Amino acid sequence: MKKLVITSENIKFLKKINELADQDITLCEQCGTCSGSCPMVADMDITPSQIMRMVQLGDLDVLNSKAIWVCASCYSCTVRCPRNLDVSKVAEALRQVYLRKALDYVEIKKIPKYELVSLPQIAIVSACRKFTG
Amino acid sequence: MKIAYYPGCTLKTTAKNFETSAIAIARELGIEMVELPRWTCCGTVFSLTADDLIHHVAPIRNLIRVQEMIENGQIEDEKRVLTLCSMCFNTLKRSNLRVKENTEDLKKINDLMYREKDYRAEIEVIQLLELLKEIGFDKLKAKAKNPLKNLRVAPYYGCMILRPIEVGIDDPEDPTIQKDLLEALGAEVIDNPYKKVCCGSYQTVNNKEKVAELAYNILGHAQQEGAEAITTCCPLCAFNLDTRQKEVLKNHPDFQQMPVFYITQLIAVAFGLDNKTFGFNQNYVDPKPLLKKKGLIK
Amino acid sequence: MAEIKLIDGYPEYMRKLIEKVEKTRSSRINYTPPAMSRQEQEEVLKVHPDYAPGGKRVITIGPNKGDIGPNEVVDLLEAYPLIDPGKTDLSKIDYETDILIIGGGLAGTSAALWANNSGVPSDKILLVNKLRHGDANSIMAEGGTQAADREIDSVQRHYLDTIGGGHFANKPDVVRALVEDAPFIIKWLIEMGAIFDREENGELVEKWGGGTSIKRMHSCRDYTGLEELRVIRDEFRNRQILCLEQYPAIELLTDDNNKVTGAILWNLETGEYKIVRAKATILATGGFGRLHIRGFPTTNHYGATFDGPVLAYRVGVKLRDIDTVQYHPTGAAYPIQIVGYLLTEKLRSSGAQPVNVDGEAFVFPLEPRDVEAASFIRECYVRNKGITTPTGLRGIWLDTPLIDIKNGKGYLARAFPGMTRLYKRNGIDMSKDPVLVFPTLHYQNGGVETDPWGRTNVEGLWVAGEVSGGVHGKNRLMGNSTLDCLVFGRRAGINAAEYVKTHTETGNITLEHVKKYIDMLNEAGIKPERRAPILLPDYRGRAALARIIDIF
Amino acid sequence: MEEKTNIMERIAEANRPVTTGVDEKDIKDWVTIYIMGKGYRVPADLTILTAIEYAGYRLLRSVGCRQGHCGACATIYRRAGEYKLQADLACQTRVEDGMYLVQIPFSPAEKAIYDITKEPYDASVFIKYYPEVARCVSCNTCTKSCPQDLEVMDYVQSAIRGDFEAVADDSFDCIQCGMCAIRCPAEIVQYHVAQLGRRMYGRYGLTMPKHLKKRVEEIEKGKFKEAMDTITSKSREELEKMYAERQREPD
Repeated sequence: MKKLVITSENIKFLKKINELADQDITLCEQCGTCSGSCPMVADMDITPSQIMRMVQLGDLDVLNSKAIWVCASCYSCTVRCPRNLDVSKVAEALRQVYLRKALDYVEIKKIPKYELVSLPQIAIVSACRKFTG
Repeated sequence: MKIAYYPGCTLKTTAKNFETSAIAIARELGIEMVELPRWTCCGTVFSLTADDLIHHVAPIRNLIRVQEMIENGQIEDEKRVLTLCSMCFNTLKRSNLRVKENTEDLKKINDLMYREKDYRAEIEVIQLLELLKEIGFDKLKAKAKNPLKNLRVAPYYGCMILRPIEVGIDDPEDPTIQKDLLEALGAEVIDNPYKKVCCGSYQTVNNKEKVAELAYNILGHAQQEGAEAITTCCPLCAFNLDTRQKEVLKNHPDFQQMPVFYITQLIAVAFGLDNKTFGFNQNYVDPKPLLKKKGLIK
Repeated sequence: MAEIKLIDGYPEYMRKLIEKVEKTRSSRINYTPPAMSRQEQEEVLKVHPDYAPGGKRVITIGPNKGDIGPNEVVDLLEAYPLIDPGKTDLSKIDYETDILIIGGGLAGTSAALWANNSGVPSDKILLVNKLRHGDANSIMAEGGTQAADREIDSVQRHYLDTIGGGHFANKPDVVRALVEDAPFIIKWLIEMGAIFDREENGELVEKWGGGTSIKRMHSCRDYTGLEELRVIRDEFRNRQILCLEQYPAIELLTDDNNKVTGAILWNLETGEYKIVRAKATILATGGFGRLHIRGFPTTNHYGATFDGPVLAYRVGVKLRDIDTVQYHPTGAAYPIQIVGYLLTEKLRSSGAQPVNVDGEAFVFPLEPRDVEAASFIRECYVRNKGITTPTGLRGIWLDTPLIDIKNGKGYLARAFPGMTRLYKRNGIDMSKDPVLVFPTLHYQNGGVETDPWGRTNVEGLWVAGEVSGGVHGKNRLMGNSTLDCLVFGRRAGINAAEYVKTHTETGNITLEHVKKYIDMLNEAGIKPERRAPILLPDYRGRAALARIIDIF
Repeated sequence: MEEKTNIMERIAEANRPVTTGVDEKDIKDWVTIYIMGKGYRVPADLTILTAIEYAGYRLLRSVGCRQGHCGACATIYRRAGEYKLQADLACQTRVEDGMYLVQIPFSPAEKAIYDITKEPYDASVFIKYYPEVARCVSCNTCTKSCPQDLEVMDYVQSAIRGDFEAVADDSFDCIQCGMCAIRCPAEIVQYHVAQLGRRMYGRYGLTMPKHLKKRVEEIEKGKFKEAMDTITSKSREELEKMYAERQREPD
């Protein structure tokens, strides 16, 4: 396990995510309900509660996690959090930090044309919203 | 009664059968769905970050269209807009709630859209199931000339009509609205423990294998409980559960394909409406053999 | 910032004059002045700028020595080249191609497509443009494209209308090609996805054109040229044919047998020249409106400066019918910022009437263009029944409100969105008020002589479109210009493609013809004060020009 | 004879400001505009384009047909005292006092490559070639920046849902100046999307007119060959006679 020294940068990052997600993430007590409710957790490198923990610590490494992109914003965690926190908003805030650098997580132009024509608009539009900057 | 109707993009293409069947059953119930003029894509997903207003412009712009329809006397229901698609419903309703609760946001959005009339935040967004419940499932039962006898159906709710709580139309942990409706129509309703587990949504674009796996769980559990078909009211759930059965079959060769209905398609069958209103040709897994077997269609 | 007070776009005194038009309007709805007889036509043509004395002179050198042409045209034929042939390095070839096409309007673009259709690979065709691809008079064509496709119409009827409109001076073989290919061209455009105006039943809308005996005009709102060009340019880009922009050709190249073997291009922005060697060269450079012949304003594109014939003349091609110029009768005459703007003939074929200062309909609205234009000039400057603008221009009214009266409210805005938009920007609602018009320089009737396949008398050189002469005789009909471009662009493309299949050797490149031409100029005693092609007109303010120091 | 020469001279003189450039002595009203930040005093009734020329610029880009058809002269500007950024065609817009402007000479954009003859007439074609249309946020910036006053956002929305007719109709007057694409926050190239839509609609959405098809076949089969052989061999006199006698179709 790596040693974490909390710096002003970490605090700034926590503050930023708190603001973007409109949450007080420090309220999370790491009960794990979100991770238990998440239908995508099996595909995540870190669990939703780990995401919350990393943000609490202002750990910027959370931005490199696959988990924030696997989240499908299904709000299963949202309705169950005993602290009334919205983990889906935290995940979105983290995605936005990345996308707002004008980066794309999914390059839609590189999706093969036969795939594009087979998908309903609703899928493409939401993927654009969630994965392109 | 005339009510403003927001279709959403997919209902004009791959989910046209959802729209056609919904319009037909609504007409049967005395409701005329009047499509919004110049509606735009709602964005499909509600923007979750606090500072991001631009993505609420589309939902609000559509609600301004509803406001205009009311002003022009085009509709009789003077405060609501009807949606079918769960995602449109969720996005429109949440954006609406946000500007209702936050006048500062509303003002900023109105400023940004200076070429539109200001939105007054008086409209309400509803989903078709809510409207049907309001009309009364007993009324639907009375219309069901062709009850769905012996049809074992497992309703699938997905996420967007249940969560988060402030937009949900039913109990997020144990929804029954589809069950009540289908029972009224004479179907044998099967409870599926996966009825409110996410289908993977837009991950279908970049991670279709995962979505196929989720679909396999949802469909498989329904089958285990004895279901012969699934109902939904979301074109993306429908795509993931229906069309992705192709991928499911690839990974699980002994998987038995099963039809996925828009709830409105089954209502139209129960009402004994014209075949043309069903739009079964757009379903990936053909539901006709099942319905024929049950004597529900010819 | 004092400005004249305008009421709905017009100053008060013009408003008063409009009242006279309004007063007589109801009596004119069902009245059209009769068409002129031959004699009457000949009489009025005396005030046409082509026939009024003083505008032309004899060409003293080259293949057309002894012919006459407008002064502005002869000036450019009798001008020295931009390059010094002795000092131009031809040793490095920048582009080696099968077919070089100079000019990317309808003619050049369709030539490229049909050369490609005929088997020339897309990387063996090079289309060069002086400005952007599509910067051309083609894109401005509003009214339509003629084609005798109706059951009751025939190609020979189209032929007769064209020859008559051209005062029987047209070259018969090329007119035949024009009219016989016309329906095919419309069909091809539709297959490419062009959207022509349709009737309710899906059939094509067919409208009148001036000088035609039957309705055969096919339009795309009032953006016909734009739509046609957009479509074939998109197709061109899909084929990934090579294309250079902002690269005018400034001289052709020839081999030892005076066969055209390419061209010298000039990067408009950096000033660097480039050498293209080609087995076949198609000239599609358009017309000469920006020469402002006889001081007339023009409907033409910024780049319509007669470059093509200037270059071609130096290699020895023959020009024809260069003495006549088409003035479109209805150019905008007010307000000043849109003077010269084309108001399509389709306005008149849809019911708008020319009316003088007293509110009288004084001429049949659909005379051939030269006759119609001359009658406007006569009304303004001989009979003094024109309307004078605040800046001193004269014009006559075009009573556009009649269009909605005759075709139903809203028709004008739907059928003429471009023009409606233009006037709206200037505060004028042309469905409510008439607009002021005066003839404007519109089209180069003549040009490089060609056969039905676009071939010139010089081997290796084809022409297509406005740069060519013969098909329109002395006067072009509406709807025959876009057609000309598409028919002969296609034919030149096909023919050049066939040529390069059998002529696989590439010739050497020289500027011998330019040297000889300079000798001819010297012999004729022409002083080296004029240089051509001019490439672009110069509208810089005189005050600024007077103080320019050329340092870079 | 002299009178007729005189008429031509009078016409040329009256048109001089539009054919050879504006002379100071013709001008009564003046305004100041800022071209890329530099102030110039120019005649008040010029367009942006002619004012730039008046100021001494010789235009090699951002100029084309000069009549609003080609889209070369897209210009963005702010009026004095306004925060809104305007977009217009330089050739179609009058100068205003205090205007700050710059021309946009080029719109960098990638056009999709397709073969229209092989493309199925399917709503998904827009997303197939321009998936970025799905990024539209309905902000309407494109519509606000369209010098042709088109409902650009509406046709982009129609493209998302594959409504060919609406795309074709709403975009028909597009001159492809690129202003929409330059300003779009979703980075869509609206005018290319529209071009695809119009061509698809023109080819597949409309029917091939029957009489046109028939006429092309007739010509190919030589139906008019004889008539054309005859008429093309006529003398000028014969043609003149035929022309004078030709019947005009009733209105």
